Amino acid sequence: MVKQETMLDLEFRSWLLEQPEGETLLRCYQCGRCTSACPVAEIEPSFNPRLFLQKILIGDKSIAENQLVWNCLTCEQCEVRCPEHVKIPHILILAKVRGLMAGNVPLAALDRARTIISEGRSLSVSSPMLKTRTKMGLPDLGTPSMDQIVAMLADIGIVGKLENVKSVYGDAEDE
Amino acid sequence: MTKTAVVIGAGLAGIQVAQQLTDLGIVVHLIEKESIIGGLSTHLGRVFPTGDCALCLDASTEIFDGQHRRCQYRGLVTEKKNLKLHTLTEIKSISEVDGNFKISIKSQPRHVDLDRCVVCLECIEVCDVNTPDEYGIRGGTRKAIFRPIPQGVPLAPLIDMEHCTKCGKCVDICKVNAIDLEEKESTKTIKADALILATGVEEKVPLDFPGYEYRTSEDIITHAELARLLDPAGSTNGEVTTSSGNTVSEVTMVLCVGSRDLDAAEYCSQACCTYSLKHADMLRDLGIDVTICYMDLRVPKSSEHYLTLAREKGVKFLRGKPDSVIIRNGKPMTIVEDTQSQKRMQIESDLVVLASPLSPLADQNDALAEFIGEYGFISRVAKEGRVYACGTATGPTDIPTSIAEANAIALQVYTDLEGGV
Amino acid sequence: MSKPRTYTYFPGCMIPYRLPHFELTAREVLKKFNVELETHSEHSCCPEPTTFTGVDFEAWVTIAARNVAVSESTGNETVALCSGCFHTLAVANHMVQEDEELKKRINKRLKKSGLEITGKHTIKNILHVLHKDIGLDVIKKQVTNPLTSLKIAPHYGCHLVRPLEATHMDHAENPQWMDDVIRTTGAEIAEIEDKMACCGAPIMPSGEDKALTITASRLDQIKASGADAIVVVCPTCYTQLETQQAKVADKFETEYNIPVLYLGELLAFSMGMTDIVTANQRRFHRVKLGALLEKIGGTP
Amino acid sequence: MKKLFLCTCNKTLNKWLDYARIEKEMGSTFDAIHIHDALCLEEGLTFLDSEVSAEDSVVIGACTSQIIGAPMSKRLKCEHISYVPLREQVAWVHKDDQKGASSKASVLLHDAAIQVDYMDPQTIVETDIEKKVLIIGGCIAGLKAASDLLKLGVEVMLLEPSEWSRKSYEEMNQFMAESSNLKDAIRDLVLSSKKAKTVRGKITELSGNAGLYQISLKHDSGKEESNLVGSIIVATNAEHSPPPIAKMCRYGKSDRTLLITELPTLIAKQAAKDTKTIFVAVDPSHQLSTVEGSYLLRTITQASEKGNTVILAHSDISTKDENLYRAARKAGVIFVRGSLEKVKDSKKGMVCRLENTLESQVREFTVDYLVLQTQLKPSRSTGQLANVLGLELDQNGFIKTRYSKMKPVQTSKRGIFFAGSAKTTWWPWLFNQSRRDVI
Repeated sequence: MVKQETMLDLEFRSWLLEQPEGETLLRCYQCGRCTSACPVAEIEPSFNPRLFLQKILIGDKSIAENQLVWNCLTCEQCEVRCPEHVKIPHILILAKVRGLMAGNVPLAALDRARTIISEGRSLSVSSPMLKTRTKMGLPDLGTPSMDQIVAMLADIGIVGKLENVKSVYGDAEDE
Repeated sequence: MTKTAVVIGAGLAGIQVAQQLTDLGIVVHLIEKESIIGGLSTHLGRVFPTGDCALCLDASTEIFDGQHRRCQYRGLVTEKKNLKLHTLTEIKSISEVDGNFKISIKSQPRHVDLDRCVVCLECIEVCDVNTPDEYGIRGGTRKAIFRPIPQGVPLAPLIDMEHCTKCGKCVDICKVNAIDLEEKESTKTIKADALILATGVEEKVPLDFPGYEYRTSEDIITHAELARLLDPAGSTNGEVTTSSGNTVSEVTMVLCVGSRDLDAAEYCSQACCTYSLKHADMLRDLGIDVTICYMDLRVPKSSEHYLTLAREKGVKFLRGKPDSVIIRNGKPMTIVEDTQSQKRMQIESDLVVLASPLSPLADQNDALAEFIGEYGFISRVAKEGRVYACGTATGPTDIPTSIAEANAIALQVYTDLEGGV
Repeated sequence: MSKPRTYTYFPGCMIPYRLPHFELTAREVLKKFNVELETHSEHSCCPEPTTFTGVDFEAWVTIAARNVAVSESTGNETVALCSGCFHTLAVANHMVQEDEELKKRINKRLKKSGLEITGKHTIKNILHVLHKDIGLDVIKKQVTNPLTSLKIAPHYGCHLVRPLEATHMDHAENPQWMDDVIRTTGAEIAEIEDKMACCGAPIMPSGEDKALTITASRLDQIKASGADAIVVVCPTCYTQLETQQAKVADKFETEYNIPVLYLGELLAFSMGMTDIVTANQRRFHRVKLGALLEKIGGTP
Repeated sequence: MKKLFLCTCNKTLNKWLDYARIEKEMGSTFDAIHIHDALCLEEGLTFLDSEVSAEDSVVIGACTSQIIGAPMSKRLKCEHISYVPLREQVAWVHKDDQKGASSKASVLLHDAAIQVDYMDPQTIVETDIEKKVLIIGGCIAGLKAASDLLKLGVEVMLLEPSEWSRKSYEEMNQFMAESSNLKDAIRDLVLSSKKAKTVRGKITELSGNAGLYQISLKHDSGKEESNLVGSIIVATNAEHSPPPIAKMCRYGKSDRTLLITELPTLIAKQAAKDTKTIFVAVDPSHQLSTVEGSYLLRTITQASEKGNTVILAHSDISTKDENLYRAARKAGVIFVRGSLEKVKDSKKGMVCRLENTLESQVREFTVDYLVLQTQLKPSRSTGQLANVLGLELDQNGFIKTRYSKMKPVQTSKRGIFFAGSAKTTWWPWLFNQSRRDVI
């Protein structure tokens, strides 16, 4: 559908271009090969990597708040086929990062991140798990120094962020 | 003293530059590795911008504008005293001594004497050998004594010793004793004052471009192959068929297969847009539906009428680079996003034609290695005052530009050699 | 016996705590080649590359770089058995190599723990170790029970191979290393359409329906190839193709019953160590291995 | 008399052609038709001697012009001969189809019959050729032609428009190359064409034929003179004109709207920190030529590298050098595929509205400048000149090529050539056919 929009706010675009590997976005000439290569686009017509890149290129940041970006498999098929080596999955990752504070993050992803930051693993290690390892004759792996990790991340502010973010996904359907 | 120039490659640019130099009084050796001259154009059938026969250039639409009822080249390359054509010939080495080139060449035997043969073609009639035709598609065959294409120059046939059984029938029937089955290869060294590289391009065989399954299906073809299908003198008599012999009703064309692509040819091949349009027009005339998947249509001014014509004739245009062409239910299917409707399409068709990049031929010859530059092309003045290049050897382009460049280079060679005034 | 070749083993989370039979079979197989895996207690979650990246990329690359730096401090090359971990460490390492500013920024953070990432460390996956370091000929010598009756579908998954400039694998679209290793066991390779197709797992948290649709399509492709089993390297692919297989079959009202094996398990079979697989099969394999074991002459 | 001779070519052509039918179909076209075997052999040539007189027009249908052409041309008394290579163009390509082959033969023979009527008399080129070339300049191509001809020892007269200076060359040709390269090239060309006699004025009359043309010139000073030249090269420039959308874009009315050719000057004057938002629009009706595309890309890249925000509304991007397109994207130019629909001059700036077809969405951009891609049109003098010289023009008003493929620089009149933008060929090729006709 054609709708009208006014712009030009390049703040999001500029931020993205400054991120590591973000500048590969500029190589895009909108051929659309990414979209035809994408296994998600095959089953979900509104998931269109080429269109996402186009929007970011012209400064439209709606993509960062669109739950669709979280449908990216990070399979990199698009990047493999891209004639200009645009790091498409990475650019979608950066869009996700931008959308975080507005709550565009699946609850499961948020929970997983919280576990990683608090326990150093993406899942809580329980005693039956440890027992299984011992039974199988596998060595104890120990635990990393979490205080060190958290201290290291201080300037990024991830801990505070994770406390404040509320996922808009909630329990509702993901569309 | 008369100066000598060696022109490597007898495609359109090489022929043009050789003729011009001969007219300016320079002795020219024109070296061609194939058995006939014309290079890429021998594969193309009709060529733009005028849509006439590539090799005869028998200008049907511009017939009364000028005096070119006949082939532009045929007589010229074979009748001019100072223009010596060496076919089936390769450059072995190039050395430079005191500002002169010593170019050693090696010629494969043709087994048919060009000065004797009157091209009655009785020899081809009597030959019993049948072998696949390199210029054919869909199973075309040729004899062991053959002419690659009917209009090829020199007109005389040649013998392919790999398949010849030396039965002697052709020798017996030849009334002018032109055939020598025992002819041997020959080598020669030419001294030259200037060297002109007109090595040209070939349409790359698209085997290494992921996604486009050229390798697995004969219904996914290139434009050179389509031209062979469309050629009335080709093995299908101009009928466009699928690999299983069925009539074709829908064709999808994919542009920029491996061009404008950092993984393949980084450059734009320049000519593919126009020849795709030309082929689309020809297919529409046969009542075949055509969809062209493109990114940017780059049509030179001189060929803009093809675009207008294609639009008028109902060629469908889809802006998007297909990710893949796969085989589904025995037919090629093109998967592409129509970027202007944001829809991912799966287009089934009888044939898919890939516009494969035009890639330089110069880098296949070690003797030319020192002149080769970016992407395997050669700069127009490869070595100041000594080595020149023209035509598609300098980068992909269309015929008018090639000819114009050949003319310009001929003049430059001439002024450099003769010192000017 | 000569001194064993030692790698620093990066365990991650999925393999040690959910699918430890990956680690067990890998260790046992590697032992045959005199290869030891040493752990380091400071290794944390890599962090995983499918969702954490989108939560905070800067934190992701920093934690990943810390893990690389921990490895680097051991002086040994790193091997990550999990494709996700491998991808994370390899990509972070590559980004640090390519981006001087990022490197400075991260090293400033690492300095607090006395660590440093130089970009010179080598991150390997199991195929680098088997195919490159050990070599096919050496592997072949250990094959005592050739699996000639099996037709195997190698599922590479995405993160093991891509992006090529960071993973240093053989090919982004048509990799051969796993095929080669599987062939040393005597098994035949099943030709699957779309060799590099994704298993669907990464979008389970954000769109389970879509994820399972993709998984179904992958299982369809593999089923069509007539394979006796799928072999994987990645624990996430394993979860999706193995653990979720029944759910997918239910949802799409079809049947698959295709066993999924970790590459180490297949190698264990071929090297006469069927026991270490069968001992744990009930716990870790939902698709029954019975028919498969029968085919290779093992105990069901 | 118009005569047709058909050769049966060692009695082989009968296999493919229905001679009786062809004879019947050609009956009304020719005054006489002869079918004979082996016309190329002595017996055949004697037969032709006896049948052909100097006033006849002759069509010969035989094997190929290569084989039969040389002996015939030497032997035949008449001037108007057309060869139809029946073996080559009919027998070789219609092997199993006598009906089709015969039909095609009829068509070709019929064409040849018309062609001999239109043939220029062969003697028209003067033998007393004037070794002097008139170049009607206005373009870098004219300078290049002059420079090359001088090197060949040909006398050159360069006819230039009144107000011309070296600076005009630079300004008029800036779209062809990067400015530093262009300046160097022009400096060299001006230097090497110094020996040409330069006249400021225009040509008023032409008579004569290729090799010896008489021209009348009117100098700007009012002086009139008459000259003899062997050949003429038309090298008039193309002009950048505002596109059809110029009016909608308030070109000429608003200070914010300018042409792409004016953008480099604007950027050059710009202070480092004074960056602007610039919207560049290509008229949707205009298919960019590669030279226009390259110029556009170079210009917007420069503008963007200076820190401006550049938005380009475009359709197909044409360029010979893909790296120019890459550079423009890398410089941060924002490409929007669509055509400008509406422009509003507001206090904040020009409000440009268009549908971005790659997202099917209408977008509005408020910008400091609206820059229009120009269209290259033949210079105003071209039409007038063509009139005086008797040259045909193509549909766009450029000088028509005689044969666009093989003779890309010949005009419709013998001995008159063109170079450069007089026909949108982009580089100043000089074509040495001119020399051939001159010397």
